[in-house]
Amino acid sequence: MNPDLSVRIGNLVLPNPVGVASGTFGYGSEYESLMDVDALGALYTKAVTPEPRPGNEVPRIVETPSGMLNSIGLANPGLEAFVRDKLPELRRRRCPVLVNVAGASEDDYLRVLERLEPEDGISGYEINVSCPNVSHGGLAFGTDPALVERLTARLKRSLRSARPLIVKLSPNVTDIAEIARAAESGGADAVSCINTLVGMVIDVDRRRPRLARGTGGLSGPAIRPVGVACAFRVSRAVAIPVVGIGGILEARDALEYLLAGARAVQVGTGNFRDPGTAARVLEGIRDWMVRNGASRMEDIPGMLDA
Amino acid sequence: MNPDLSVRIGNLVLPNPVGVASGTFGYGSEYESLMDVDALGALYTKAVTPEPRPGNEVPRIVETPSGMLNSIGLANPGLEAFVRDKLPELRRRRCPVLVNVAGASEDDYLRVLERLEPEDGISGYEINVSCPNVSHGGLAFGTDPALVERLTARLKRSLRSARPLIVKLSPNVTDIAEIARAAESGGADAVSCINTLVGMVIDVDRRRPRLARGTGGLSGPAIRPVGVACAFRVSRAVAIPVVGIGGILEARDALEYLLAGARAVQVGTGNFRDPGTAARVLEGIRDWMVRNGASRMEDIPGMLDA
Amino acid sequence: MRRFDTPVLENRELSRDYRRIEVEWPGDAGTPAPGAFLTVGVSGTTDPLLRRPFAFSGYDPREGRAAFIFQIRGPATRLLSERRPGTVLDVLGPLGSGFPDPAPGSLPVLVGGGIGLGPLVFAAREFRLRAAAGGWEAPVLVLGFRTADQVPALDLPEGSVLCTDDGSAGFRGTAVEAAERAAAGGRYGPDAPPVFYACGPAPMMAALDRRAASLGASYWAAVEQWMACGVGACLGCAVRLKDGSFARACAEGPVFDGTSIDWGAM
Amino acid sequence: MRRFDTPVLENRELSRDYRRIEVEWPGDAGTPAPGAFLTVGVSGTTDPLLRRPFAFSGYDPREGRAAFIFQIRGPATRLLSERRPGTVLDVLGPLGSGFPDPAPGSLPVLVGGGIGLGPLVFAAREFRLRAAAGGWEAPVLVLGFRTADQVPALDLPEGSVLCTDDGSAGFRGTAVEAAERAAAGGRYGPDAPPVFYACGPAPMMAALDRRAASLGASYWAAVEQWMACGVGACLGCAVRLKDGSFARACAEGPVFDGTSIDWGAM
Ligand SMILES: Cc1cc2nc3c(=O)[nH]c(=O)nc-3n(C[C@H](O)[C@H](O)[C@H](O)COP(=O)(O)OP(=O)(O)OC[C@H]3O[C@@H](n4cnc5c(N)ncnc54)[C@H](O)[C@@H]3O)c2cc1C
Ligand SMILES: Cc1cc2nc3c(=O)[nH]c(=O)nc-3n(C[C@H](O)[C@H](O)[C@H](O)COP(=O)(O)OP(=O)(O)OC[C@H]3O[C@@H](n4cnc5c(N)ncnc54)[C@H](O)[C@@H]3O)c2cc1C
Ligand SMILES: Cc1cc2nc3c(=O)[nH]c(=O)nc-3n(C[C@H](O)[C@H](O)[C@H](O)COP(=O)(O)O)c2cc1C
Ligand SMILES: Cc1cc2nc3c(=O)[nH]c(=O)nc-3n(C[C@H](O)[C@H](O)[C@H](O)COP(=O)(O)O)c2cc1C
Ligand code: FES
Ligand code: FES
Repeated sequence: MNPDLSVRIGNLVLPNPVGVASGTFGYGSEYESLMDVDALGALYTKAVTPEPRPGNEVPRIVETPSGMLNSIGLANPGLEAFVRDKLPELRRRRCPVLVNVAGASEDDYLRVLERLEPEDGISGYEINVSCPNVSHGGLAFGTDPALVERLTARLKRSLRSARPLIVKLSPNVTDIAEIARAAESGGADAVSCINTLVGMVIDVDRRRPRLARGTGGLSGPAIRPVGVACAFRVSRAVAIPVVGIGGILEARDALEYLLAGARAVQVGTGNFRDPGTAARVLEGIRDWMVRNGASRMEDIPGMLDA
Repeated sequence: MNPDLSVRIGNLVLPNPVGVASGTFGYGSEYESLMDVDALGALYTKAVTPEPRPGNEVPRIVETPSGMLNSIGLANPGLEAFVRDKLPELRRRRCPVLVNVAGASEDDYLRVLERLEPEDGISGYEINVSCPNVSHGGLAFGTDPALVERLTARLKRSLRSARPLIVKLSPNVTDIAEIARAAESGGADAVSCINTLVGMVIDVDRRRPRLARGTGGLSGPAIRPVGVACAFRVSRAVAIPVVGIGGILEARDALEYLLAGARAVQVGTGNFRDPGTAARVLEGIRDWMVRNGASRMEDIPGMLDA
Repeated sequence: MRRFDTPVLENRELSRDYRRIEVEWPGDAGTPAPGAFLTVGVSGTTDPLLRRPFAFSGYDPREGRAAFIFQIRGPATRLLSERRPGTVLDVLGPLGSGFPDPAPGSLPVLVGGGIGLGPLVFAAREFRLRAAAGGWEAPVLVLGFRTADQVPALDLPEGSVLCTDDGSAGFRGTAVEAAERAAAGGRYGPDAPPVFYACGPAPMMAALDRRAASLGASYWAAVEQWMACGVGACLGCAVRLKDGSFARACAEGPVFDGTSIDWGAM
Repeated sequence: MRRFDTPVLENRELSRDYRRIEVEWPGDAGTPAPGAFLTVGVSGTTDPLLRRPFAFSGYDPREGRAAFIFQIRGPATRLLSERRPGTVLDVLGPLGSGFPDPAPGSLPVLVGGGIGLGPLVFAAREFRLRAAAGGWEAPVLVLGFRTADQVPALDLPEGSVLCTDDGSAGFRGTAVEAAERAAAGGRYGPDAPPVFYACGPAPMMAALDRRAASLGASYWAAVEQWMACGVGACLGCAVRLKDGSFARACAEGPVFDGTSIDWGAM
């Protein structure tokens, strides 16, 4: 039996459930010589904002127990440079490319989407309302259900895009299921979770935070139990697909998300440890499906005995 | 120079800043033969509820990357058995004993405090409004600022106790600073943070959650960056002392909390790894203070260059 | 009960699946008993985080040596398998209750499966040594394995019974079947009733529970439950008893009167 | 650039503080250059989590061997120090830009401090070998240490200068002072202007920056910055340039025109 690994999100069919997470894979070419980028289930780009952003002061990263903090700060060349310099190579990819979009206002998000909509080579959008590393927008949007619903509805309505719109959720909230329902009511085609948790590390010798910006976003295996719990709750709260993210290094980690209810996953920090992670995870999911008699991705969530 | 390690919380003076966290140290006697319990800065008991609670089904614990999940479920012998069977031995302790209190309603908390107030041998109360492992009360209280303020105010007003009342905060909220301010407005003498993060682990071979209850509370070094960020934010939001908790294994971990603004700390999961953790952490804090020219605990927060 | 760093004296492969570590055990650290356990800090980094429990498989008070037998199952046991003699191990113990002595006149039948073999090898040696003094029969040790290549290279007491699921070594069948036969083969009867001592995987324990019940035999079970503290403080290692209450595997156990345990809840 | 598992050939203590690991380096994995680096996966568990970057300290294409020199600083380097020859190391590289060749006629002065010594030992050997062909002067290698017991047991090229802060070995003073003296001692002048190559701790780099500016000399700096991916994808390793923009240490660097870097922001 050869399981069907494809996953449908809105009108889009992903060839397989294992994508790479925004901000951890650049625009794909960085990993070109290390793995088969075209074989990915999906490539989520670094966040694109209307204007170029240099990013935060350095240091921007610090390792933590089984995790890391980053405060990159949505560094990106901006919308126009993205279209000019990055999109041509992304367009040549044979894997679905989803553009992660960020902004400081509703208009910002809309501006990015409107500019990208006529461009080829983009399979979908992931709306980042959950970045903890910027002062305006980002996380602020993601913690208020009314704002999430309004933003999602506005983007869907104005754009009338055939491309799916995925809203990326923050774990830094009291009730992530409520935010997910807001995204769904607004018309989101899927939600992805989780973005990073707010964290801080202090250098006790130098008596200052390790990150120039003080706090950063915690990712990696340390947060996997939090991500799985979020995916579990969110997938019971909404009918749209859930994309599970957080601390995936191995196939069994991804399967935790899939059994919890996610339809697909993204590998983030895992890419840093081993660029072959996504491929290895996919292989392991396939093996598990064969062993456990799952023929399609949609079978997996129902196999949890909870 | 011999630094002054004492810490004042309300009317209470703790001999040193390193306590052991509720639920990780039983009632003290369990660790008797392994370390000097009387030398602790504070001993926070397992939660006491009005009625006996058997706790959740098993398994109740599972290890995660640099952390663990527990779903003990506030297992405890109940208020009367606590007073009868546990308090006598706690009364003989030479370290401050703070009773961690939980309940399913405001009345529950009040009932426990009223019963304990006339009893000797108790130095203070820690109000657990943040336990993720029970269906009623616990976390529900801890996520709503209005409820936290009302509960705190009611307990302070009804009791008029000379003993300090510490409100223990949950990290599973959008804005922990807001909850801390609510506790302060209600009259809390201090806040402690953090309790565990909601998490889940799935056994992908057996296709069921590792914990009988599904989700549990994540503790250990994995959550330390989250705890430090919370202590940092909370200590800037309130004027009352903050007690830092989460993932402390070494003196440098505790110093992260103290530099972030906490006045004292609690060691939880660290006790499981090494029963000597609290003593080792205290020694290291003392050394650091000497090396860095801090003569009192209150000096430390101001030494952060942030 | 003490926590201490102690030299590893031996770390030996016993079979494809099992290894044995022997450490120096100072006399003032308390006396390891069959059924009791120690916990080991396995890593200098934060993953694995928690100490790991292992039952004693032997103790030599004169030489000051204690041992445990373990199976490589995950990260902690993999790290342990790489520990070289001469390095030190972070040890905490002895912890938990040991197996009670057999009643005078009884025939102790010791049944071990999987990682349960260590404590029963230990108990067999002890009960044998003290049989005359205690007035019980010489114990019978029954160990069950899946296949021959699992069978550990250990000096087992005379009269021990090995069995494998596939018959590739010893008796073909389960340890519980073999144990029942051994009990029947003994002077089974009113003057030498069998008493079982058991430690092994859940299906083995459930089978034994049924057999013991139908024989009306008593049995002592060393249970395994996930542990965090190992000293009774965290309430993580709860075991459901038939009366509905919970007991702590690390403090009231790990050895329990097997008939008191609600095996269905394990 | 490739990720591969490769045997450790040697893991040797060079001094109290430094060790050298040599691994098999297959010809088809790309050519390690002085200034370039590799990243190493150090642990089978999740702590330490990230790969660790180390600059090449040597490469022998005929023997198929590459090496790096490291200092034990924290958990990852401690684990590395315990890796035995014969075990395999998870390696990714070569990464980043190497040092550019010195201009014809120039005098390369190579200044290394702390963990910066590896790439400069490598560069000294390379520049020396190719000096005649390239038309530059024979390089001078200057290495700075705190004390004599830090000085690594390495075959350094003839004419190398050692210095220690306390004068317990070699020249007493900083590597930058010694480097300036070495540059002046060369045929310093219009026909052999010095060009510095440097890698070391922030105070050393800041001192060199000031000295190079006052001499009007150019210099190449290999910077260190916290890295997550090492391949240009995460933007974690940003280095602030004087023009206000950021460059990635792992992709545009780690070697930069030293005068372009905003050392105050490092
Ligand atoms: C009182 C007691 C005595 C023990 N004695 C021995 C012994 O003598 N020899 C021996 O080899 N092992 C013994 N164990 C089990 C041993 O502690 C585990 O095998 C070990 O902790 C596994 O660690 P790991 O990191 O290698 O694997 P992990 O990745 O932690 O676990 C691997 C798998 O083993 C199982 N497992 C691990 N720990 C437990 C547990 N506490 N309860 C139930 N299942 C578990 C789980 O299915 C898990 O998936 C004992 C356990 C207890 C509680
Ligand atoms: C391009 C590059 C080349 C390097 N080459 C070498 C080399 O040839 N030899 C060598 O010994 N080391 C080199 N390093 C540094 C080396 O990567 C670190 O020493 C190592 O990662 C420390 O890991 P650890 O877990 O042992 O210690 P950690 O606990 O991770 O770090 C210990 C301390 O070292 C410092 N540190 C660690 N990593 C960095 C970093 N990336 N930037 C700044 N400070 C850091 C911090 O102060 C930290 O507290 C290089 C780093 C980079 C970025
Ligand atoms: C260095 C870094 C940069 C990131 N940048 C972005 C980003 O631009 N947009 C976004 O939505 N998420 C970003 N993230 C979050 C990840 O996409 C992912 O949600 C998170 O890291 C959790 O997954 P992981 O544990 O597998 O890394 C970033 C994460 C890291 C580590
Ligand atoms: C096994 C276990 C039981 C706990 N029980 C309680 C409890 O009864 N009441 C409470 O307020 N917190 C309880 N906690 C939370 C701890 O007190 C502490 O806030 C948390 O574990 C974070 O600290 P740590 O990372 O040092 O463990 C428990 C934690 C663990 C691990
Ligand atoms: S393991 Fe903590 S109570 Fe038994
Ligand atoms: S380390 Fe990721 S971009 Fe340089």
